[in-house]
Amino acid sequence: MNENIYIPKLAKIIKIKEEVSGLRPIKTFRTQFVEKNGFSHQCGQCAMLSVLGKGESMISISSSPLEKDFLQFSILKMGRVTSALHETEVGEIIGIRGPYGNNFPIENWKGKNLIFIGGGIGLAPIWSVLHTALKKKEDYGKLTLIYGARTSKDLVFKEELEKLNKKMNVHLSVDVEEKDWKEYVGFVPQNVTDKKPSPDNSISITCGPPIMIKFVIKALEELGFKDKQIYTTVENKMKCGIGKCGRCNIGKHYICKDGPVYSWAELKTLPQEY
Amino acid sequence: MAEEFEPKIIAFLCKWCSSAGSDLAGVSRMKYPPNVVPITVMCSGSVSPLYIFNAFQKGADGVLVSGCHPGDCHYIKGNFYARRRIALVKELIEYIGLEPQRFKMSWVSAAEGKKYTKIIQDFVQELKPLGPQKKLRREK
Amino acid sequence: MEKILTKKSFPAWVKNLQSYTVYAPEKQENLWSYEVIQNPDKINLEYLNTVLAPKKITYPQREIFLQFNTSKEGKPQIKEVLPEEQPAVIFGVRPCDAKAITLTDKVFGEEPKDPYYWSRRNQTILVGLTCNPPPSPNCFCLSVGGSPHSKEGLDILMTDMGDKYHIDSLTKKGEKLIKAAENLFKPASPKDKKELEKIQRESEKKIKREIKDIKNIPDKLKDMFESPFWDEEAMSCIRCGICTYLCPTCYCFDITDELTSTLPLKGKRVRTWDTCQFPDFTMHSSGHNPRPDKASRLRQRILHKFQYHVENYQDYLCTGCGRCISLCPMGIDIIEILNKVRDYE
Amino acid sequence: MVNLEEIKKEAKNILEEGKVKYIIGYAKSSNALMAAPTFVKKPEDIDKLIWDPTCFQNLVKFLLDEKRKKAREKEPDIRPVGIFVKGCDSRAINVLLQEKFITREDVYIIGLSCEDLGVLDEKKIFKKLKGEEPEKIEFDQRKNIVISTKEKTIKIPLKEILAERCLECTSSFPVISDVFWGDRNNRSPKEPFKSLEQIESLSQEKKWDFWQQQLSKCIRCYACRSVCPMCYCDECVVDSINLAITADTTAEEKSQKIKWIEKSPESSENFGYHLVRAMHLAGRCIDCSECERVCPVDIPLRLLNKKLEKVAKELFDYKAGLDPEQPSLVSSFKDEDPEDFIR
Repeated sequence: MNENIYIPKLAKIIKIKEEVSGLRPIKTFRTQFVEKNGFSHQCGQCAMLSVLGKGESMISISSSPLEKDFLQFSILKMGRVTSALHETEVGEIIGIRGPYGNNFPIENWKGKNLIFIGGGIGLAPIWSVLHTALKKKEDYGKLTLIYGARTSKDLVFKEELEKLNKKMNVHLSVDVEEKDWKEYVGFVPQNVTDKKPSPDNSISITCGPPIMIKFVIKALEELGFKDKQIYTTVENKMKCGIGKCGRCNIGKHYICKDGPVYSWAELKTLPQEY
Repeated sequence: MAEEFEPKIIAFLCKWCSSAGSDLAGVSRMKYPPNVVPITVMCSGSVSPLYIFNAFQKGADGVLVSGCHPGDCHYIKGNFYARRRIALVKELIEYIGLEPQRFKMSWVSAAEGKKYTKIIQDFVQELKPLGPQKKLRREK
Repeated sequence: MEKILTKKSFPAWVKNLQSYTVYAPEKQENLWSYEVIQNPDKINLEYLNTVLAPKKITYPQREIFLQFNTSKEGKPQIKEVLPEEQPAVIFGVRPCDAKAITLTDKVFGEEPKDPYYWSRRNQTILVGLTCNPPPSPNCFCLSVGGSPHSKEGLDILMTDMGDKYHIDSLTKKGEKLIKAAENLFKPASPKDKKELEKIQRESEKKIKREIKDIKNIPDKLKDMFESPFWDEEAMSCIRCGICTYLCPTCYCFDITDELTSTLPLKGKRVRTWDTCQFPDFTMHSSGHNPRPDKASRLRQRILHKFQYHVENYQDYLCTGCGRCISLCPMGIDIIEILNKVRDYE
Repeated sequence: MVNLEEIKKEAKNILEEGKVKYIIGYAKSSNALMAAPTFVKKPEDIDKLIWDPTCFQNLVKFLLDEKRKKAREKEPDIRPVGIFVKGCDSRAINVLLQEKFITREDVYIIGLSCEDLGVLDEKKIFKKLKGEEPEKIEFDQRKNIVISTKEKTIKIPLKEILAERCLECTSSFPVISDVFWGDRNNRSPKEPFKSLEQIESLSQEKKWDFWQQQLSKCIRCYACRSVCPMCYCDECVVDSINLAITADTTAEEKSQKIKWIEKSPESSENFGYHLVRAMHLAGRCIDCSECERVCPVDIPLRLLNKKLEKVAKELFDYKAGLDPEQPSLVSSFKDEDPEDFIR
């Protein structure tokens, strides 16, 4: 018999790391399936996490598919389910179903320079593809990360970002000036304009709040990036994850199965309703 | 023989009078049936009809709202508002066919531990013959 | 296989279907509704449109997905709850409502398949009835590729021929129903067939309302996404769920957890119908809403039915039953909207 | 007599003078028995306007949209909106004024008296037509309705097919208006709460059976809430998300929102919804009975609200919507309020 797509698989939380505290806290969770019925995923895909009694929430998988031992999710505390997730402790069991959605076409990007552009929690989906590229560094050209958040306290994966500096170009930014901040001050799109990544043989991957994405795309276009060189992710409220419940659509596309990854060339053709 | 039915009562007690009254009943070791789940609220006037309906939905066999005597409200007028609102709830409950005996209101002061025990005793006795409240209860 | 069944023998046929749960339209106070039939003698097939389409049987408004609880050791446990397998027959299905079921079949049949939907659907036999006269003044099935005697999605099509029914068995499921009381049926004669054709032709003429030039509508809509047209049309909408909940083709749903106890944790995850007309349908938990007003929600309803679904499944997500028109409290009329779309410049 | 031509003239004037932003009125719809709301912006469109007993809708509901729209706009047009109101609708305006949801300057009230009539009850007509579909209707002298179906033409005295609420209406003319047509004769129906009697006379168990059967039909389309001019809360107990969320609402606040009533259309949840709604309308419902009219599954919702109207009248001598200055039913009290039910 086919397996029931709506039944989550049980997974144990094996590690929790507090990335950002304060009013908009972010935590990173590592999970392992309790039984050997787990799934493997592709870069950019999502999974439906459930806290029984609270409901389900679609979260992008931030670990690399090459990492076979666990799945990792970085989650901003936002509503009912994510709040419940933030209250869990190591050892607790949650439900996971998936993986959902399409993925970054990294196979087609071999030999190209990759420019990752992220804002806030938007680094989570990037993290998966970034680490995959790092692990197979020989397959790709130059790797660059342009990442920013409101303040330095809101940056996720801080320790890893420091280590990353040795392996690739990392350009960080914060929105407003603060003490001891030596890197760029300003919004992410401005940082993109400032760092002038070259469009030659390059692919850019942008994730973050919709307003940031909009202006980053503008900045990239000004730098000479073609629509097909610009990739981004879209999010919407989701319930089923398989294109049936009818709420996450943009035009004829259901983001949960036809998205969340889009090239700007594609996204442009859809109604601007997200 | 089947076990005797023990009704479950949700009691919304105002913090200043009725809740203190129930405490007094407790510390004075007055005997009253253990059927009550007391919920302390700031004022009988703060009991939304939603709480009452929801208590029935969650399986209460009886609901009691109890506040300070008229004139004694800590917030001056709260129990007067409650009196009006509860009258409306009571009429509505009766109108849709729920047994009116399942819903009560009382004035119990901090000194009236005895009155409180009596109210509960009588309420339990009144509820027993009605059996479990299933009309508004959610399916399990 | 074409047969003839006298009206007098109809109850006897139904009585032979004891192994099935039998549904048929039943008048409750003033409204028609598909209900489980206890007494086959009382089935009345001269009914007007039911308020709810038979989708309420094949795709009920509430479906329990799973039950959960925490074990003594505090471990969560999940138990899948599939609907009980109960073969069912629905009599008096209007061809538009049957067509609608084929549309939801496609959505829930696309991989990955929806197990809850199919465990009901596989067990359901649809016995249709030719609409002569049409059951509602707002019927417009002819405009969306249907007809009052369409066979699509049906296992049997019955046609009222005065004192008898013409019975057209269309599938194996249908054959099985007839075999349950084979001796009641007579083969249809050439004369019967001729009469049937006449009735069917007439039934089409009785459909009064139509969407004009519907073939151009999907393309036309594509260019109207940003149009102020939607603000105008949505002015009188009050954002209730009537048009979508009563629609035989609308299938959108929500999944929520319902608790029966917090300590220990116990509850169930359920699916319920949902509708694009409610503001919280698309609202993110951040408060951002991609469809923030009733204009964008009306646009979604129309575009889903006449553009997006056509692009994804090559068919309109509308079968012309007219319920959304007849029951809209504010008189919003999808035919008028689409005819205005046609003429919109 | 209400003269439609005079109303149109007034409508034209106020639009031309720019006195109102637009006028909410009634126009013909594709259903012969029901008018549809219309929004007239240009003086040349006034001929769409109609006024007859098919004008069911309580247009006051649309003032909520107007208010929300204004709140979103940076430089909103602050001119009033012209609106057609019947007697019951005008009481709705009074309640909104009383609750300070709108101000008097927000509306230009075009008051229309129902005089000795009211609006039709579609269901009563359908019963008379015995399944035939009306194709054309005409009104004959405000006495009869002449309905043409494919088969025949029938004449029905209007009094036989008026909505229940109109038969029990005590003030069939607007109690607040800027311009007014028709008479101001108070009606005094002998039994203003007659429709309640049947249920009130039932035994406890029969009452329950009745309401259980009725409310189990509910499909939670929320048409009753959507059509009600008094249901203007940004946050409703039945919504899955608090619609009053802003960017500043914390995750804590959102996750602590209590789910009082589940989405499932189960008996218990349906009772939860309808009882809360009835309570929330106590002392506010002005008996336009739109909730009952729009209910697709024919739940007699008016009988719930009417009951509390009666209780408010009998216990507290309170009537909704007659005076925008009076305190609301549940935020006021009198020393002599009954308390014989309290121990």
